[in-house]
Amino acid sequence: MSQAHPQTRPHVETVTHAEATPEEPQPYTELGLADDEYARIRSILGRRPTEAELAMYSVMWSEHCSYKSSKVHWRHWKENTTEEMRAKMLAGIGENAGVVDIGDGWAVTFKIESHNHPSYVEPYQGAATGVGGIVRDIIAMGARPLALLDSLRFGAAEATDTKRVLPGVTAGISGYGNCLGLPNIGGEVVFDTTYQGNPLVNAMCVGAMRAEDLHLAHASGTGNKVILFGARTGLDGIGGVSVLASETFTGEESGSGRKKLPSVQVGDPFTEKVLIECCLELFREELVVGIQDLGGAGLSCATSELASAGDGGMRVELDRVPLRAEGMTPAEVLSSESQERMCAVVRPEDLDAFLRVCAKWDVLVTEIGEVTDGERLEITWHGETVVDVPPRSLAHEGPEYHRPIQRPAAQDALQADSPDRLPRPSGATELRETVLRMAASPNLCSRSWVTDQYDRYVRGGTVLAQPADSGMIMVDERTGRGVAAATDCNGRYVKLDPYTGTQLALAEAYRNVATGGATPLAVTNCLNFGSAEDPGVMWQFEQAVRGLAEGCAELGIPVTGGNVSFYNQTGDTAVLPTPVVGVLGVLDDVRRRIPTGIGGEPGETLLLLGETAEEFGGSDWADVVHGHLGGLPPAVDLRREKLLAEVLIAGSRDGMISAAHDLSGGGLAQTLVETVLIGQTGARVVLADDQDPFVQLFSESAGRVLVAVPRTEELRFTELCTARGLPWRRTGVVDPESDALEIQDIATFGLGELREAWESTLPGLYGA
Amino acid sequence: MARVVVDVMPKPEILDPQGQAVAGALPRLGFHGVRDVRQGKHFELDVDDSVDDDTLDKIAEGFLSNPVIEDFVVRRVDQ
Amino acid sequence: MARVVVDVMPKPEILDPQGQAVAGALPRLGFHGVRDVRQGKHFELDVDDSVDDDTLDKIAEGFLSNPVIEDFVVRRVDQ
Amino acid sequence: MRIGAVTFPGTLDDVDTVRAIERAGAEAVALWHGDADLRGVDAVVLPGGFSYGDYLRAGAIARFAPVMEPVIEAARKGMPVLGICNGFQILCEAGLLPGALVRNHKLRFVCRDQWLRVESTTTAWTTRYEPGAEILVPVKSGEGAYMADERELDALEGEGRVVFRYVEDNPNGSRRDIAGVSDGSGRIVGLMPHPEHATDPLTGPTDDGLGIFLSAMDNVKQGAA
Ligand SMILES: Nc1ncnc2c1ncn2[C@@H]1O[C@H](COP(=O)(O)OP(=O)(O)O)[C@@H](O)[C@H]1O
Ligand SMILES: [Mg+2]
Repeated sequence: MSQAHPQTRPHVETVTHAEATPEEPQPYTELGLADDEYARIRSILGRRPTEAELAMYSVMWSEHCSYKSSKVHWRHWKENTTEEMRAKMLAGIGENAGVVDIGDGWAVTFKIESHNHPSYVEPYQGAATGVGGIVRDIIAMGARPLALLDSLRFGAAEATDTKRVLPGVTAGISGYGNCLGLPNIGGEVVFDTTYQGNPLVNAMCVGAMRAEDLHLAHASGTGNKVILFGARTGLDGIGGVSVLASETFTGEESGSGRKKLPSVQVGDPFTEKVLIECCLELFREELVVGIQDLGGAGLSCATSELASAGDGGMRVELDRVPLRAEGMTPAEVLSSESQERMCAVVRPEDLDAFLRVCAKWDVLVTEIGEVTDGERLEITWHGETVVDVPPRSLAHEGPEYHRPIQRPAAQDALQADSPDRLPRPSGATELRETVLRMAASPNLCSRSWVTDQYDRYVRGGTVLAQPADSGMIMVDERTGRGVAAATDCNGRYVKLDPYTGTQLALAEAYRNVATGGATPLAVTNCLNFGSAEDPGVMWQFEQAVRGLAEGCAELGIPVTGGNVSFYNQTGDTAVLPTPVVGVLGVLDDVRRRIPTGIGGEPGETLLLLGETAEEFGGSDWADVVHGHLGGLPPAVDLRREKLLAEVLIAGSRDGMISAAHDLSGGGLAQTLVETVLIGQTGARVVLADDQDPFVQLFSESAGRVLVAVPRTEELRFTELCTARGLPWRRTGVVDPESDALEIQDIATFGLGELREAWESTLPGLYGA
Repeated sequence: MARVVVDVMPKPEILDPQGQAVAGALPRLGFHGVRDVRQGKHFELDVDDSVDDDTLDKIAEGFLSNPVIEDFVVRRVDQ
Repeated sequence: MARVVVDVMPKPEILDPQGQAVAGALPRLGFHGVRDVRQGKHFELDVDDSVDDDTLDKIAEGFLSNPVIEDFVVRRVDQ
Repeated sequence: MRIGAVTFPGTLDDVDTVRAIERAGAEAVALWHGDADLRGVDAVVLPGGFSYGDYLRAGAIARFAPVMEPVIEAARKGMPVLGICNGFQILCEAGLLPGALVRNHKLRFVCRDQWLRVESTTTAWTTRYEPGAEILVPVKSGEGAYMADERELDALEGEGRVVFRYVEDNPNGSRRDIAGVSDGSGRIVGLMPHPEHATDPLTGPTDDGLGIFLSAMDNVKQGAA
């Protein structure tokens, strides 16, 4: 069999050659660049780009890396961040991840990022490498990664493709995250038909460091060395850039051969685990001036961002990069998204020590260049210059679009289609059936099928994890200081009203953090939307950003970073607008956390904090029972959320609350079901006699939490609520002797019956 | 009844961490001269004679492997 | 340089949940007539010509497989 | 009293093991996979995790690490050795314990709180428990199904070497619900569940796991006396 072998050193195009051949046509359209973008590159360079430069601009100016459709909306963050909010922020938007001061000299960094499309194409590896990527972002801040969360969206639960995607995604997160030794402390699993073909996989990582150890991605200091370490660079994840290779190969490889390079990568969690430990030791030994992870856009991104954040230029000898494949071109090396790599800037006198640490951890390390006193990023390939560009033009001066924005014509009709007309259960029997049916519905049932695949114990610092409103981990073992985190978003609410819906996502994540007893501190977000070229989608987007920014201002907590994913759309069908909000909170002593399950104290009273109005727009009841989406989402009152949080935090500090669980999807009924099941303890509940029981049980009014207080604390706690002006109502008692949930005059449910309803759904769909 | 073997391997340009781990460990165990190792999956299927090659290809391509990252080979073997 | 293939399979008396899962899923995907599936590992090694069969057996038995639960077959193939 | 905890590349539960040893009141000694000796410890724990990524088979690569030579030698001379999860897998791969651990029957990693029955209270690691005691500790593994042939299983049962058994629900398809076994001397014990994660009710389901570490301390003290 004769097989053409690629040349080991393919022809490469130098800057000199590009200068000499200004008219040569270039495949910029195939690389996703518009005519005017290509023209701009030519004007920046004063000549046509080389293949390698074209590859760099095309990836760096892609939607994914440049945020070209969303950047103009960032002003909302800025305009809504006060000095006071900024005060606790050690690093914010623009860095790899936001960093906040949590007291006692500790800084915590956290960020959420999407890996949606790869997870559809290859669920296991797509999700796994999504985890790998976000963890490297956290390391690049100089922090030790502490915990993971994952926010997931899938098509209809029973759809055939969901049965492929969900188990694969879950196994990928489990396989990678568990192998890294990071406890998974929370997240979401949500089903909706709009996510069919466009699942969302958003991974969040939280890390901690001493405040003085913060490492920002800077390449300062002429003569400092640029070091690449971690895995070898291969042809995986090159995607579109492989069109550039077609002309440089002979024989069979030319033309079609290289075009089908997979844009999916395979993760190597073991290499990443070792890389984490290696980086932490490098930080401890103070051997790093600047550091950057290699994620999207690979070396193109790392070198241009490091260089443009520093005060000089950078020279890189690209042929030194250790490769995994033969015959790679400079364009391919620069664009490869091979995983588990980092890039560091190191003082020459520290180089030996740096290499020694890498050797200890058996991490491959290569000096690939140095910081110069010029202003250019210059990349050579076997001695010839293939890239010579101003680094800021790649990293920070990409195109910015003011995409057309138009409130969809159908929005009015959608909002007018109120759920009030839907038939409601009448009588005790129908209410009883509805409680069980809701508890078993895919969006409300137990997530154990997913979360039991995640290690929540490793590192021994987890004090709250699923099932809980927020995850909580210890940061300082000596003092017990810890952080809590939650992610939330109800895309149905956002669809009905993007501004309010996004504030509801913020309110829920904020409330979930406070329900554990932690003080909310800062916000990250992952904005998953349809096509940026659809004016209706851009309207949703703009409303969402404004809603989040203004909501954060009202709560007094800053947005420290985030991520945008557009084009989650098949044909004309966009996903539900899904701005996932992550909130981080702090607790000075995690021993005072509030658990989710009742029954921890001998005698407990159940109190419902907040007020219940008749609010069913976008509710789980309308969705499960009627397949209906219309009307307006619940009202949001952030001042009330803040008050509620203050009361919960005070209750936790003074030991007045023995358990708490917030009310969200499915309303009070769902919260009661979960509270008794998690606590494995029965309860007797009495509804108010001045409001329709159906409304009391299933309305999704925001700003509500069910708390259990020891009988001895009841008076003190209710007086506190009254004094602060927080509405509360005595709703029932915990009954440790009983194994039933009794809702007086309506129904009694055995815990076994509830457990069966709540726990059987996902195993029934995806395997017992 | 026929015995069919399907071998599924990571595509050449795709990272194969398992194979690399094996290759890296061999010299430490005192085995030298192994230049490269790739690890994949090996399936042995017992199929009715009615199952044709086309169906086997579909099973291998659509289910036993993910063509985005893996190649496969199907062969019938004598028992 | 020689290409060596090592196939490692669960022993017949050992439960093979992976193979069973595949066998169980095929009818649901509309593929009928597959009576049994077993899943193992497939290794491809590139070895120097100096590496003899005895060494290959040692690698396969002492490292690539666990004799408590697995059987293996080593074969040299033409490239 | 010094108890060693070995870190291989990819070991994850070493910090927790060290914490558990210290909670039990012993001095924890960190051992590294490349170490040539055991730094004078009285007992040694191989903690859980994914040594070498668990690539190939769990424990298959780690068992060849340099530190395993002194571990094996010390074990042969009677030093108490405990393998937890990945450590158990390494001990089986190294031939210090019989049998093997394979993929969970449901093919999924499982992390949950699990009831175990202590079947043998005569090993170096279980004397603190009442015979038949039931304890609640986390199990978290993907390749945790214990396998051995029938003859071996019968022998283990006959010699009282099944140390822990899953009760209520077998999480991984282990033969005869076996969660942990010992060698013939009762000084080498391996188990899949994680007693080190059940040493403080704040961060684990219970503190039922502490008895494992306390047992080893009693045992070493008696040996010295
Ligand atoms: N994909 C996931 N990964 C990790 N934990 C999850 C995931 N999905 C849900 N959880 C956890 O399961 C529990 C129940 O989830 P959910 O009902 O969505 O919580 P809530 O309504 O309070 O936000 C929470 O502890 C949540 O963090
Ligand atoms: Mg909640």
